[in-house]
Amino acid sequence: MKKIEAIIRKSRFSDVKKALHSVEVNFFSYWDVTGVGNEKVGHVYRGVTYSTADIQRRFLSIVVSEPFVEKTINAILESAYTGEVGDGKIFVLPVEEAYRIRTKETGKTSLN
Amino acid sequence: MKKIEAIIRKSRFSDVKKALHSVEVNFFSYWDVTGVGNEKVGHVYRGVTYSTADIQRRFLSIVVSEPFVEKTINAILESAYTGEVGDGKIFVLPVEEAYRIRTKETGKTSLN
Amino acid sequence: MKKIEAIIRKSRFSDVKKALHSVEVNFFSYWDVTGVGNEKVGHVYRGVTYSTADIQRRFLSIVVSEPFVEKTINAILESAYTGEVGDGKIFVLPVEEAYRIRTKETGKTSLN
Amino acid sequence: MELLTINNVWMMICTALVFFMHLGFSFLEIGLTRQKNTINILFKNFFVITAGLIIYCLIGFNLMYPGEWIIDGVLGKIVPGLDAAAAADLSYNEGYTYWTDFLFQGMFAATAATIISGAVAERIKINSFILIAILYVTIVYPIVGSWHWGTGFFYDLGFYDFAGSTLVHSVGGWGALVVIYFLGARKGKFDENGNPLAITGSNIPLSAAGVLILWLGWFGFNGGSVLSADPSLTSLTLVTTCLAAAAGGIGAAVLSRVLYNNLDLTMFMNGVLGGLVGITAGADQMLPTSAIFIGLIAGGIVVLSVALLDKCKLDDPVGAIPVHLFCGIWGTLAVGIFGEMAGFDQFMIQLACVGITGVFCIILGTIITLFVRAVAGLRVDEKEEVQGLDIAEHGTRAYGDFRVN
Amino acid sequence: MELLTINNVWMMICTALVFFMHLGFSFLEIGLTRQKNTINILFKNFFVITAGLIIYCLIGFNLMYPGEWIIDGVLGKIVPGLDAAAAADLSYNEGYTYWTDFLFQGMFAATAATIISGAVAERIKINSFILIAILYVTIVYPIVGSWHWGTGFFYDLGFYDFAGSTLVHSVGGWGALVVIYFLGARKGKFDENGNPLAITGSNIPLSAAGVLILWLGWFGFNGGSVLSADPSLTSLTLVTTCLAAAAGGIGAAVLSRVLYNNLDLTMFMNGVLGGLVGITAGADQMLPTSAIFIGLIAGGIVVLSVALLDKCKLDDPVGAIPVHLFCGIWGTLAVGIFGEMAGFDQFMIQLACVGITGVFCIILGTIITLFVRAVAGLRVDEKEEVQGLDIAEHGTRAYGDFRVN
Amino acid sequence: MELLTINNVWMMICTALVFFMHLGFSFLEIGLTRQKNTINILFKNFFVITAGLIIYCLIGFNLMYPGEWIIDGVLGKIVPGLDAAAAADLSYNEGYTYWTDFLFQGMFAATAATIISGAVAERIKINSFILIAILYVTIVYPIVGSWHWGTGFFYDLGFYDFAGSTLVHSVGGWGALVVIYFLGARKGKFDENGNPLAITGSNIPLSAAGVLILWLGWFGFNGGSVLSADPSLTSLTLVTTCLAAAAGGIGAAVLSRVLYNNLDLTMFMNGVLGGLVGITAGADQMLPTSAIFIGLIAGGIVVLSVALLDKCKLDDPVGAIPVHLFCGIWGTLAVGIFGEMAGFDQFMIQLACVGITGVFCIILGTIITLFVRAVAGLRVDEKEEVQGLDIAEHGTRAYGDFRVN
Ligand SMILES: Nc1ncnc2c1ncn2[C@@H]1O[C@H](COP(=O)(O)OP(=O)(O)O)[C@@H](O)[C@H]1O
Ligand SMILES: Nc1ncnc2c1ncn2[C@@H]1O[C@H](COP(=O)(O)OP(=O)(O)O)[C@@H](O)[C@H]1O
Ligand SMILES: Nc1ncnc2c1ncn2[C@@H]1O[C@H](COP(=O)(O)OP(=O)(O)O)[C@@H](O)[C@H]1O
Repeated sequence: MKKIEAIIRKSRFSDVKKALHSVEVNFFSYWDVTGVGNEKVGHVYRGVTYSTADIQRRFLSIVVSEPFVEKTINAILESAYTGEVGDGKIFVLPVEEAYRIRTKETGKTSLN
Repeated sequence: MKKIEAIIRKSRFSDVKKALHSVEVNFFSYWDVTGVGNEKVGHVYRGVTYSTADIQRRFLSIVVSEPFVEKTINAILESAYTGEVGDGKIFVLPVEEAYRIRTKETGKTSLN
Repeated sequence: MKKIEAIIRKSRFSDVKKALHSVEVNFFSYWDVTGVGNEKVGHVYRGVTYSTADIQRRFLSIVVSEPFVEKTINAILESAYTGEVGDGKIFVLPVEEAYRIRTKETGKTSLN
Repeated sequence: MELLTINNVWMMICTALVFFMHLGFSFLEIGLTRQKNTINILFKNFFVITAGLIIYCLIGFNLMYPGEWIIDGVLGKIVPGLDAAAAADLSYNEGYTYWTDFLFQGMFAATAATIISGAVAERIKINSFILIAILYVTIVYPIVGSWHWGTGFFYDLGFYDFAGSTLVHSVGGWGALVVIYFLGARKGKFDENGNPLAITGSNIPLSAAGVLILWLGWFGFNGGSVLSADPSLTSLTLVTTCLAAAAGGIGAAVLSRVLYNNLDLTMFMNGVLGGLVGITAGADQMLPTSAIFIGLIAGGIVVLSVALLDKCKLDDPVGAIPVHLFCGIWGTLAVGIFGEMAGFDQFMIQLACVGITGVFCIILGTIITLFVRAVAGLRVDEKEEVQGLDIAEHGTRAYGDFRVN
Repeated sequence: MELLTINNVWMMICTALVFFMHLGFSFLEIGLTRQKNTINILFKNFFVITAGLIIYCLIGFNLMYPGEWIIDGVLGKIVPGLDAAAAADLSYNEGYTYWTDFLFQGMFAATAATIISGAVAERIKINSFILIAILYVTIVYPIVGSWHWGTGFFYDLGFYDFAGSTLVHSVGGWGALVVIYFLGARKGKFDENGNPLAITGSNIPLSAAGVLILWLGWFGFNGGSVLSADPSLTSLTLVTTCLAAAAGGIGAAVLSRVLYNNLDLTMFMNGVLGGLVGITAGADQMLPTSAIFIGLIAGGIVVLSVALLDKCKLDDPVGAIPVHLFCGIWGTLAVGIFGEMAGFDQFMIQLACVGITGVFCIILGTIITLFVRAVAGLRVDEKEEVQGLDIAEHGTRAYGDFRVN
Repeated sequence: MELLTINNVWMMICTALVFFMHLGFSFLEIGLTRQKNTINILFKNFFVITAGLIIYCLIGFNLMYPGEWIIDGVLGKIVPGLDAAAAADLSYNEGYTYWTDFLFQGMFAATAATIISGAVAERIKINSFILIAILYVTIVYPIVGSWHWGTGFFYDLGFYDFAGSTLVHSVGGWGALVVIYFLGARKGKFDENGNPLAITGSNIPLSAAGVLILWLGWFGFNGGSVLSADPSLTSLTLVTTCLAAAAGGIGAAVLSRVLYNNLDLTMFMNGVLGGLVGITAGADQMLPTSAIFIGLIAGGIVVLSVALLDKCKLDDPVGAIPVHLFCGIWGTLAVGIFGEMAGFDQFMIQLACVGITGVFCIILGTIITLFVRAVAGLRVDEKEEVQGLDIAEHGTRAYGDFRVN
């Protein structure tokens, strides 16, 4: 099993979600994070103009079994893409075990 | 060392916390996430009834040394359980190293 | 590639950020979490005094390539340090793959 | 002299209360919309209040209360600015001074534009809104107003609209309807199949406060429309106003409980406003019981018309059209059904004038909207809409320290 | 005529201010409770205001100011509805018209129920609350009111309660006490060993605003209780009211600083309210210095009684009982200690009537509560309480866009 | 008698409105600052209102309206407490009773301290602020006030300040300037190179509400300064006040659009306040057009002086100094430029008194600040500042349930 961490634009989230569903990945958790990276945005407040690299992004945590890894990644790569700096990243981490609390079942059947 | 990620119902959090303390796991971090999965909840707003799979959940991140892994998982499996769809998941990931910033100590002694 | 998870005091964040930049780590994501650990803080509300171990902290997630691991960790160890209980922790996890959504490039070049 | 002083004090207080309604509208709107557009909505409201007042000072006031008519009873002659000489003369009116008159009416004027502002929230280009608001307040509102309050042809017809169910609320409501028709719905308000989705408000407590503030403001809106402090008229007006508001809320809450099996606070709130708009046309004509009836029905109208708009794929985030347009029409007609003026003839007159107002507002509203669309476009581009207008148009966030979805 | 007009203007303004207090109560309550129950609390408040007014129109007003008595001086004859004929007669009273009279009193009536609403927040079934509120406002409040303001037997005894420390605030406070006794504390308010825990408010700024709005409302609550615009009486009343409020806040802030070594804003806020309730019984009887004393003591009472309730395992999230019940009693007794009426006999009369009111409210409150518990139950089930009443009973959240704990 | 009653009713209403301004200030301040200091700011405001009123009752009132002078026209004799005997005499003034007089003035007094409270937010030690506020309200404000309103030497010079552009707003503004000079900027307001950084407000909607509430309050602040209900004077005053506010907002919005190419709501808001402060000195002297001019210029002054303060490394989180000091000066001078009193001599008198006030406030302000710094220190330590004053000084959070940055 792998854990796929995707950091995407909040504005792309609904499309990404659709894309994931279309590859039967209907199980994940997400939350908002602040990202620091190449992208910068400008702001103005009371006459002070400033630009910041701290941008609100959405962080998706998706644990999938091997067969799903690739299509999940591709789905995100497609749907989160705009081509402008700041589209975000995807990271893949190993997962050793998984449990479904409701049924106590373990392994990949517990994922969905 | 392992990292235990648990996604649970917010309403079970206080019990889970008690259970963890009872097995001497007094060290963890948690935050709120939105979960997508099997569970659906219904809402009504200004006459529009809709159901959503996006449900607020609590995400626990607990890094423990091997001897603690099993009892930690069991403690969560027990205390987070309601039997209804949406009880959540537990994932186990490998951790290669840990540091306590205050003392610079590393390894499992740094965990608590 | 490694994923460095750092849980630090919110009050140290700006210094940590500076320190990371000074070692060319300009790419990370962070969010706020509640931490449970040794530190306790006292509160008073409407005549009820209570102390809690649930403290707001900042969680940094930084994926770096091997050559960066050590200096990143050191930068955080230095800059997040106050010496008082509650300085926080750093954890290192393995990362198997990384993608930059904008360019589809993978591997360590995708990190920055 | 004493009497003028008393009356004028009452009118000034009512003016202050009507002014305060703008906070009510602002709270209502930002609470029922998403946080990412909050600053944009507030900016629009601040603009409407400030610019509205100045414009009304420069043109509107004289256009609405014409000394002379260009087209008799239909279009007044424009005499810009205020008339300090007339102001000096205290015999101007025994109920208030010239200055009070202007300010009271000026506070009303902005209301019409504010009604539009709520309905078009979260997707309109701010410059386009500003243009529309200015044109509407400068032209449509004072002209329609002149027909009745400026003793124009509505007045001669025997039309009755005590405080503006039609002249203020419907006029604003019609404008809102026209603009959102051309503007289109917010992204995410309807799914592929055109079924309405819920875009929940970001700060219901502020909306609730807005409703109570509006209710308070109505003490002045209706109470001041007596145009004097006459004890029985003013106090009767406040009683009918409050009872209708209360009944409107109850009516909407009960109906939405029945229809949707849900205790819906936002419907309750809109119901209160519906009741207030409903009683506005005849607040001085009704007995308490009639006021309660009018309110109950207004509350029902709100709930049903919210659903109706969804059916028509019209997106009105704050319920401005159910409240101001539909309940405004209802209230105007109710003058022919309940109270001292009730009667078939009166009803027909009310109906006729409601119709004429509708046609006029739709036509001019359409012209204005299409004109603005031509010169400036109406809608922000999708990227800005998704990102939120606060960042896109104002470069900052409304709730800077808070974690938001 | 002029005088009636002036007086009536003042009374209408005071009515508006008392109405506005409902926003104050709403803000106070939602700010001191958790966000997950915000809509539920607002719904309750909206219901109390709207239904309260209609009920008072249908029954309460006549029950409180009886033309005839069933039991002389104790229970008035019920004559439903308002009396338009009486309203027409301007000689009804030189201080106000019949309509103003009704509306002013009607705004008071809802207050008693609102006091209960605060204390039972976050755990009561909404239908049960609605039932309790209706019964309490329809029966208990007007009957007690009739004893004094309806010139019943309190009046004959020589009891003095200027604006309702006992008749409004204590009556509400007693009701609150009874209901929370049967209702029990919120989950998490006391630990296993019964030690109080802190359930911190979710939006202190709104609570603070609520307190200032209530203070403003008290200008009308006390100022209007003069029942005319008499210059010296009204202005003296406002002075004593404001000084007592100020002193109450200072008193509470200082005492909680001393006791808990903490600058506690919520105590400061409750102290202000305590001072206001405390001065209410004798606002027209006191000199500034006495008003300051009364306020200081009221502030102290608030701080101590908040702790007392914790000791008694009674859970009053917003401090309604310390403020309205305890300070209400204090204020009523203070009329016998300070000011023009001070004296042992007066003190005993005040004491007696406070006692009678308490016994009556406890008995009827208990009957009503047990009745409602029998027919509908009092408390939401634990799952709903943990989840929050907004989702459980209203299907939506108060702060939709915000990340919450 | 009737006339006194009317006048007094108006004055009491204005008093209530001025009181309500304190909610406006509170909202404005907590909205433009960070959530971690919210409770601290509210605590300060509550303290200023409550203590301010009590102090003014004990000392200030008599110091400001001296029966006798110690230094003729400069320093009045202190006679503590209020004078119930004088209060009894209704011939005290035909515009209001003694009690009304005290309360109206008392509400003004606290304002000066509140202005300081905004500028020093987020970094001052609360005890030190309390000390400064008490001393400033007890000494500086009433003494300067006595020079003009107490018929002191400003009055003899022919100085004109209708409602306090100088006597209230500038006095507060000067105090604010002095204190922040010694206090220093908030951590993070300026970078290493001294360039200003943006510390964005945490709750702009509350700030916007604050501005509208302050505008409402100004109906009483200026309207009440007529000191009677004179129909033409009061209503003219309200018209000029509202037009100046509107113009101020427009002026600031347009200028910041031009300078920064941004539709800046907070500038719009400050502009409205600037317009209000600007018209305050001559609200009863101006024609509508002059009022609009004065407002427009005030709006421009706000935008420019916000930038100026940044240049000077002075940190004024809420824009108190641009609004109250600079626009206060502008408004005072404007009396010599526009309106009935316009003229070179008048202008020089206005200028002179502005200067004298400035010198006096700076000197006493410095003495007070340095004294307080010596005995208690001014600034919280860095750790507390970073953590936020709510936790550090009050042990709790303002928005307990919310996730914050
Ligand atoms: N090494 C990293 N570790 C964690 N998060 C990262 C890392 N690099 C980028 N991110 C996240 O991805 C977001 C987008 O990256 P950015 O460099 O701005 O654009 P791009 O990926 O197009 O170069 C950043 O805001 C940050 O949240
Ligand atoms: N594969 C996954 N990766 C990450 N989070 C998951 C995954 N599967 C489930 N979750 C989280 O667990 C929560 C509960 O899962 P759900 O399917 O709703 O109920 P159950 O686990 O009882 O089948 C989801 O809301 C989601 O937050
Ligand atoms: N084993 C752990 N897993 C996850 N987070 C931890 C763990 N131990 C500590 N933390 C985080 O680190 C923070 C600081 O730890 P704490 O024990 O309070 O201080 P110290 O690290 O100085 O002993 C905690 O609040 C918690 O957020």
